[in-house]
Amino acid sequence: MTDRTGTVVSSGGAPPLLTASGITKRFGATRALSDVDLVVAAGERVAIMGENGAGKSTLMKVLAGVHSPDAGSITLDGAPFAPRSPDDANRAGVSIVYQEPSGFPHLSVLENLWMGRQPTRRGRLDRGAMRDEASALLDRLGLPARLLGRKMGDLSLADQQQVLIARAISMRAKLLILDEPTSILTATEADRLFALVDQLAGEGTGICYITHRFDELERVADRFVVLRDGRNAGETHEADREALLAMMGSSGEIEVDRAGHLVAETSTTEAPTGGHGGGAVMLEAHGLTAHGAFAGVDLQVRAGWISGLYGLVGAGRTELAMALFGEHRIDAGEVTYRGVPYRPRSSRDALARGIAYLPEDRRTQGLLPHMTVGENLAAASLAVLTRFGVLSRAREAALVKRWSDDLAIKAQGSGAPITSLSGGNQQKVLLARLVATEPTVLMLDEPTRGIDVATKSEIHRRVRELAAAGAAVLVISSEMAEMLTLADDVTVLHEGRVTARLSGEQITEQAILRAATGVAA
Amino acid sequence: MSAVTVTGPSRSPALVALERVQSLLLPALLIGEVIVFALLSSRFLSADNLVNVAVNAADIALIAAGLTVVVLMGGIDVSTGYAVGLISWFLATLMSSGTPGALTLIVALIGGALLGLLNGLLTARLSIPSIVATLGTSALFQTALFALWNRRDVFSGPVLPFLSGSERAAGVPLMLLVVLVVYAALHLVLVGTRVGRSVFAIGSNVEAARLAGIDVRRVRLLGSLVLGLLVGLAACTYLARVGVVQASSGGELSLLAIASVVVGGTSILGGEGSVLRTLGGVVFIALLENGIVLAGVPSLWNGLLVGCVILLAVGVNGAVVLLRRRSGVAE
Amino acid sequence: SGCSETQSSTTGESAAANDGGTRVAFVSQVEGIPYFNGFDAGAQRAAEEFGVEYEQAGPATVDATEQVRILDNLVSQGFDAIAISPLDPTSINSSITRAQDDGVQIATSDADAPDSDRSVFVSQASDEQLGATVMDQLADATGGTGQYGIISGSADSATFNAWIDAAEAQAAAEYPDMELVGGIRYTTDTAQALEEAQNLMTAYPDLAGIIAVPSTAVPGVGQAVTTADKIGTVAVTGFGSPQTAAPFLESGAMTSTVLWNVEDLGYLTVWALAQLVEGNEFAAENEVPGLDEPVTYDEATGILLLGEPSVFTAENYADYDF
Amino acid sequence: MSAALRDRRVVLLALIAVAMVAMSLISPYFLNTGNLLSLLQYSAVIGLLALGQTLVILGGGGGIDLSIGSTLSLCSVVFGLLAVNGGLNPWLAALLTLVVGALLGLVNGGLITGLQLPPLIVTLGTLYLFSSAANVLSDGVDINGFDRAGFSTIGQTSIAGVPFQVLCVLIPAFVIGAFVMQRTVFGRRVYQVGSNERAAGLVGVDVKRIRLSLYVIASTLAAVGAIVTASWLLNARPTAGTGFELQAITIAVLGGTAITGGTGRLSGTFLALLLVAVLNSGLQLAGVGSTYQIGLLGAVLIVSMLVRSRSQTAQPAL
Ligand SMILES: Nc1ncnc2c1ncn2[C@@H]1O[C@H](COP(=O)(O)OP(=O)(O)OP(=O)(O)O)[C@@H](O)[C@H]1O
Ligand SMILES: Nc1ncnc2c1ncn2[C@@H]1O[C@H](COP(=O)(O)OP(=O)(O)OP(=O)(O)O)[C@@H](O)[C@H]1O
Ligand SMILES: [Mg+2]
Ligand SMILES: [Mg+2]
Repeated sequence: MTDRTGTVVSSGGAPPLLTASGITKRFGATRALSDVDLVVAAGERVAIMGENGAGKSTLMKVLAGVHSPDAGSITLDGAPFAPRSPDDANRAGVSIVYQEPSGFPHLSVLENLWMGRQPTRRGRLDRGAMRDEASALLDRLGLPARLLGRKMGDLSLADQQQVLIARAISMRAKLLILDEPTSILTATEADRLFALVDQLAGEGTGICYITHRFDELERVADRFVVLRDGRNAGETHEADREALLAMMGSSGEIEVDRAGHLVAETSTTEAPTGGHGGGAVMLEAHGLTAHGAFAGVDLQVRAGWISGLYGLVGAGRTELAMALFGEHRIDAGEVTYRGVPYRPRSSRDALARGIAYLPEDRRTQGLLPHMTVGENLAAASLAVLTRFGVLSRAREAALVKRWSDDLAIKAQGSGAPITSLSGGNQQKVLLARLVATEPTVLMLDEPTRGIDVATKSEIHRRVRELAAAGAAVLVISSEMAEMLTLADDVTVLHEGRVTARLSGEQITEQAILRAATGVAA
Repeated sequence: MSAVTVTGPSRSPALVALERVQSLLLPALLIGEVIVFALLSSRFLSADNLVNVAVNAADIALIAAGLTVVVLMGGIDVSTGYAVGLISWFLATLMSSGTPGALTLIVALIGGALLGLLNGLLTARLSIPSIVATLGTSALFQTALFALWNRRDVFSGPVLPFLSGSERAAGVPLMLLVVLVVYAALHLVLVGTRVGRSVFAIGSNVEAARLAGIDVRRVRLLGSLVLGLLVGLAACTYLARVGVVQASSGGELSLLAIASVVVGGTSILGGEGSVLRTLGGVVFIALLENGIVLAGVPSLWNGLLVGCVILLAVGVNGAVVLLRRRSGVAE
Repeated sequence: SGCSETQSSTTGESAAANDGGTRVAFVSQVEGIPYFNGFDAGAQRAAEEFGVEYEQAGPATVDATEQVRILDNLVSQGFDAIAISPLDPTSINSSITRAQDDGVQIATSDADAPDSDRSVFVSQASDEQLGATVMDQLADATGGTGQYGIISGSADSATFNAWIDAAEAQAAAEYPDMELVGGIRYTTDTAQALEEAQNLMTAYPDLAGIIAVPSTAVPGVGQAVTTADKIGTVAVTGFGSPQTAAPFLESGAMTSTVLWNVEDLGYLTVWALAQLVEGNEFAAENEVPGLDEPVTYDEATGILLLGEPSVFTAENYADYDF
Repeated sequence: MSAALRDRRVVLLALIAVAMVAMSLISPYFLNTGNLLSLLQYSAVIGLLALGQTLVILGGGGGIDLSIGSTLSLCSVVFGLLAVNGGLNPWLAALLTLVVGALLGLVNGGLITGLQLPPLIVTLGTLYLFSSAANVLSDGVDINGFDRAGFSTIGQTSIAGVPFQVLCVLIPAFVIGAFVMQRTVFGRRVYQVGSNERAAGLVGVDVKRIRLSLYVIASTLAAVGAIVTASWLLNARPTAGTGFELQAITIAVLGGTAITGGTGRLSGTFLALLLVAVLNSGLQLAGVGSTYQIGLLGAVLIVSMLVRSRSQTAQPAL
């Protein structure tokens, strides 16, 4: 492990391709990047690591001209580099595959590959050239040329992702940024990508590679740069998991040595629930299948118990939880609630039964952005606040006060717009929204994604208390540390199938990761 | 799993059938329409009648062509009708004061461009939702026309002979050729140039378009400009056809132009469609309005048929999208 | 209509009006057609002549509700007498009653509301005469035989419907060889009238004539006949003001247009309003200073009749500025 | 709710005050007509439509009802046919008209939520459909000859100087509407759906049903408007609502309703209605023609949007 420094000289000893120093970027109240440095040499493969929300994507978007930094400077090939648009950056030789899919669903694959930079001849698109080069590109990724005529929106997400990768590669950039490119690719597809990355690096292209998958680290990177809470947290040339996890770990509370940690945790706060298998089975799934998402899943959620559901992004965890919540199609299998057959039909049904779900994407699935803190908090509890359809303001105020105090939400009154809160407090409001319905089953999908350390541990504490008070909790997380601290048992999904069911001493990082990457399966 | 398998979700037979219906709907309706009207009236297919229909539909066709560009980017414009009226007033006034036709045509284009840029400024630059902005400018154009008109109908001949229905080559009005040239040019630009493809990209996914380095605002502004120019041209053909400008001239064109675009099958949400489909929509509506008169249907039934066709066209579209979503094809 | 150029004068004068001068007003059917400009011109002339103040207003589009609003508004402005040309014969009635109760004299002019409490209807010419005259004109041009079409305005205009009924009655009585084809075509604007006319000519290639009823349809039909190269083959007549029809009378696309002297109608209306304010009764026959012919009054129906319809042709249209 | 919205209503109030002062300076009759309240008489019908339009837009998802004027026309004709040609008691006819209005809303809402079609296009289609149906049913002519006694109460009487249709229809509609929107579960659900339909779905809201009911409410209000018009003018016309759709949208947006949904209040719409009424009345008194009033409204709309888009961060253009 090297200390954080702005002057790391890369392996080759050549002058660096790219130097970014002192990069700072704020989004309103959130500080996504603070004084971050990054150096990439030509032909070097650098992995950017860090937990969700650490600022990886933001840093890459700064390099790619999407965001302009609030402070800091960048040089590319020794010359100052301040791209004002993605187009600028492209021209200068930086290309990127974004984490979020950014294709054009209505247009053909061919067009998606070339949009914004189509070759022209006398003002007209040179389709022949476009097609020739595109076929060659697809070939490098092992995709058939007939894909070119298909509509992007008709492809699977993995294929869409590969198209976007092909697009980035085709720019023959000096610096190629890949932001979690393999999260939805199969092993074969990923392998082909790695080979391509090697080849490009061999030709002198600098690579920035973001991933959460430890198993591919050695394969893709020469150097590992870790971000934590928007700052440099260190870097290393060794793909040493323990060391990397230690750098990434956002708080001292999380120990890498899970066994010892768990003992400490369970012996104190979780004593009442842990260790004895929990109470009655509240929600149970048998052979649950939704084509294209998950298949043959068995799952139990028990009172007074925290079940973990782990998997890599795209494993189908969200769909599974949504299905139990009545918001995703179920093709086969059974669900029982308190031992009685239950056919989840809608979120309304589920909520009425006491099954609550915290969605993974706060912004698009949780927040009601035009409404106040109070209105957001009470959103799922309206039924108990009304008589003949009329809201009781007094009872609403009481409910809002009770739960915002309970979760220590920091806001300028319950009448403040929800958008005026920090991300962490917004997340607390959403959690309070669920807790206020006094549910018997709580499904939390990425409950602490992208929020600060202090809030994270507060939420963890509160979740344990809820379980201790008798709630059946299901926690979905992509964060290993969160699994290790919170879960009493862990179910691991890989490509929609359960690959491991772990409890007690079986819950080790290795076991989880192996199952999640399909090695154990 | 082999990487070579393209993992597109399978399509249900119902979806495949419906998609075919969707793509064939307009041609089928057109053919059906022609057959029905031809049976009901022997004059329907006469050259004279078809020429009339073409000449009368020229202004709608020109507006709808430009509107398609705006709609493809997810916008809308409800001010085109009064814009035509307003420009026509200037044209008629210039013509009756003896200004040469060529100069007047330039004024028409400049006038149209200015009005288009005004809308573009409000929507693309100042980020006012296009329906609201153009509602506002429509009211302004209407009032401006009224004020200028100032109690005097202005009569005028055609701006240039080739922009009127009377000038013909081999029986085909030159005006029709102008319209076809506009459509062909616009089609080629939309399909075959970078900026044309950007229009589709913006309508399909604005954010991705921005990330792909497309100057979204500029393309939007350009779209409004193109619409404006075509509105200017439409004012010329409108004037040539009607011959007089009155206080509320042109107002009726706005909704008809939108209807033509929609019946043609361009998605109001942007990203999908083409000017050629719009041309189909224009022809369909023009023939419908003509045919029902020839067939002796009372004129009050006009709107009923237009309304039904719009609903049928979007209904089929909607059913396809719905089935697609149900069978899990990513949108 | 309340347009810019009258505006300054009326607002200037309205202050003076509080000093006791007589103020009268007229509510037209719609702003923005030359017809009511002619009315305004005559009315202004009369206002000068008889020492009253005159103002004219009308809705932006053909909208009965808006007319009610404008009438009520004028009443609350303290006008002494107001004339209105109602778009439909009933919707204005309660406003008229209320105004009369408030002591404001209300007349109808140009179009009537027969069941209302209006004091008098200043009629340009009877609907029967107008309809019959236009039919006579058409028959004259076509030799009394052949197919003809009628292009009207909005279907719910009572005045147009009355003229059309009268024209059809005249045809039935006098010209049995004339045949109405295509039904009555309702249109909203000039461009649509043009299309309807073209379509009529296409559907009925032997068409001998067209009657264009509203003044918006007149230029449309004239234009259609011109472009179809049917000047002389298809006779066009209608109820357009002479200036609206001018280019077509000139080119022969229209044989004639039937109306009345709108300026005189405006003139007479102001005179009648002045009489109402003074409290004068109308005689069976009235000499109106400034009008050539005496004006008849029918006590039973309360109709003051300007006279016979006028027929405008290529020879005389230039004498009229409306 | 948000500071910008509070601003909007304050801005409207200020504008109304300025307009009142200006109008009373321009025309000596503006204030001494004695019954400023009767200003609203002409706006009662358009107010009902603007109320419905506000609700539809608030519900988000591109919600808009272009057919609202045609709905009024069709309801007007239905009422006329029932009451005059059918000889029904006008009150019974009114009741049936409300049902027809609701059904027309069901057509719009059903196509929009059921087939997930864009509201702009569906209601453009029904704009043609309904108004043409009104013409066909009535043969294009207006229907009159209503039983004057009793039924004309709605449109023709006033209580303490306030027209009945304002005091007993318009104001109650807004008061009830505001109560529903601010104090009931339904109202809260509408805001939730308009603010973020995905999030609303996940807190147990039946998004489609809420939106469907908004279209039904808007159309039913248009039917009320048709009845008020019929009682007031004692005739029923197939063109009774022509052109009202754009006015209703203008007033709703002017009142601070974001066209993208989720933001806006009925009190804002009411103030916008008031402003438009004051402007129209004042300008009419000053002898400014109706067409100029339309233009002024357009200008006010654009300027108010400019102020808005400045105060808000990058609102997406549609
Ligand atoms: N456009 C934006 N507006 C506001 N906040 C943002 C924006 N983009 C990122 N953020 C915030 O900045 C922080 C860093 O986000 P970023 O996406 O860079 O994290 P990340 O390390 O890429 O996480 P992940 O592993 O989940 O992709 C987060 O708190 C995020 O919420
Ligand atoms: N059919 C689909 N259309 C669009 N996006 C999809 C689809 N299926 C999955 N996704 C997106 O892909 C990502 C991963 O899918 P999924 O929700 O199945 O996995 P997951 O195990 O819940 O992973 P995570 O919760 O970490 O995203 C999610 O962000 C989801 O929104
Ligand atoms: Mg990221
Ligand atoms: Mg997920």
